[in-house]
Amino acid sequence: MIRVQREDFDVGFEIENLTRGKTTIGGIVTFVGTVRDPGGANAIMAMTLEHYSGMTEDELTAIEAEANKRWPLDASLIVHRFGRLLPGERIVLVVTAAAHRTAAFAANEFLVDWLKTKAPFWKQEETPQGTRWVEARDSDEQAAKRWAKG
Amino acid sequence: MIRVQREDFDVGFEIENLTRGKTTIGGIVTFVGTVRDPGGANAIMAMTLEHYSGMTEDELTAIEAEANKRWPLDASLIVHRFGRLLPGERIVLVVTAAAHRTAAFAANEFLVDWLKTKAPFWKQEETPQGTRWVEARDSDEQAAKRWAKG
Amino acid sequence: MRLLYFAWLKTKIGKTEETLDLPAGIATPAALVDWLKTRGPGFAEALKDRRTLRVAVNRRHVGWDFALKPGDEVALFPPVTGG
Amino acid sequence: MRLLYFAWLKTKIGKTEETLDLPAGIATPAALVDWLKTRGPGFAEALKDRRTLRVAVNRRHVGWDFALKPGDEVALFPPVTGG
Repeated sequence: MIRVQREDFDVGFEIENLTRGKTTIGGIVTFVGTVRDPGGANAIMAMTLEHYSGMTEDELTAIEAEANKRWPLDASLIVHRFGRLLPGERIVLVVTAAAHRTAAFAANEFLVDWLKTKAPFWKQEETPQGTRWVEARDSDEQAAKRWAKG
Repeated sequence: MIRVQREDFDVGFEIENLTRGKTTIGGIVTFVGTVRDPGGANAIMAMTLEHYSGMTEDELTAIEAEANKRWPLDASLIVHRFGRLLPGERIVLVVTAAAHRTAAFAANEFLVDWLKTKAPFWKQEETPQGTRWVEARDSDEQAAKRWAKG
Repeated sequence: MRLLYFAWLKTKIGKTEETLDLPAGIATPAALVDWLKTRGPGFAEALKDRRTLRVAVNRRHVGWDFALKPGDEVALFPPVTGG
Repeated sequence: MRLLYFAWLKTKIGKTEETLDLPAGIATPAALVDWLKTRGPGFAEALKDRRTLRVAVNRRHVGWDFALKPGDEVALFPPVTGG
């Protein structure tokens, strides 16, 4: 299941709603990405997430299907927010549930690495020096590459 | 923070309580272990977790400190239940929060692997054929060994 | 065709989207970008280095040599920074 | 010393814990297990294969050659299966 929305999400509710009654699940892994304020010279006051409506949903649906093809998941969920967010606010939720924890962990990291490098979202930060668009990080590209099939 | 308790826990509340107001956090990884009913010939009706009260708390405290030494975590939490649990019920919660997701993921997997092989808990399953103590799995031992320092 | 611009491309070019006919002889996103650069200083500035850009056609990531068709939705944007 | 038994050891031995004086000449968990085995068929059955057992002294995992002291809390149990 995937959702792209402006509103916040309730982590406990989403996990419960996704996994309730599924007694074949042994491990549930959850990732929550939040707006980080590095402080000091890199301080930010807010962040605005722009996205490519339509493409975002297509891409999230495709990558969730790919994760379910690669690992035996009992349930999965991606929720990604857009709009203006303050430090500490939740940006993204990824939940993966499987009989065994190794599949749930691997699929979750795969999805998060993918979101950082492929999902059509762009972050603009508000800083004391003005607003700036966040540049893609090479470490995210490297993290995503480890999932490439040989 | 660690807790050993008979009662269930509220995943959303625990994450919120642990991370609220900490704007240096960028990623929060959560693992929830649940009672799995494999069904068929391996069906279980319930599971009882016995633990070594006192030692359990000491060990969880020590391993949480070790994880915080190995990775730059902003917050961490382990909650482990004991007593009789039904399929689908939550057993254990591990939350790790860090500026960057890689540390949060690695520390979380380290803690979960460790819990499976070192935390003094023993599972007894109720099956249609009677009760049986769960045997330690070699795959858990192998998973834990990858964190051994050279 | 429909053209979409995101993030700092949008700011530099001064618009979010536009609809225009695919000019004769333009068969790939690479050729399209070269043609767009001739449309004004904002375009020239935003599109000057293709290595800082990505392109999607009909909402799918594609390469610069992808075969364009009339009516395609073409989006230009910087490398994504989501998650 | 205080002795604790967990999981199937508890069932086979028929008790959860007991308090006794460390017998003369018993200096390690290995020697303690050998001595306990002579105390009855339940002990002999539960402790017959040390490879299926683990030991903690004063709530810390230790090896079979750990040096015991009077007053120690010694726990015997199968490999753990938590998480």
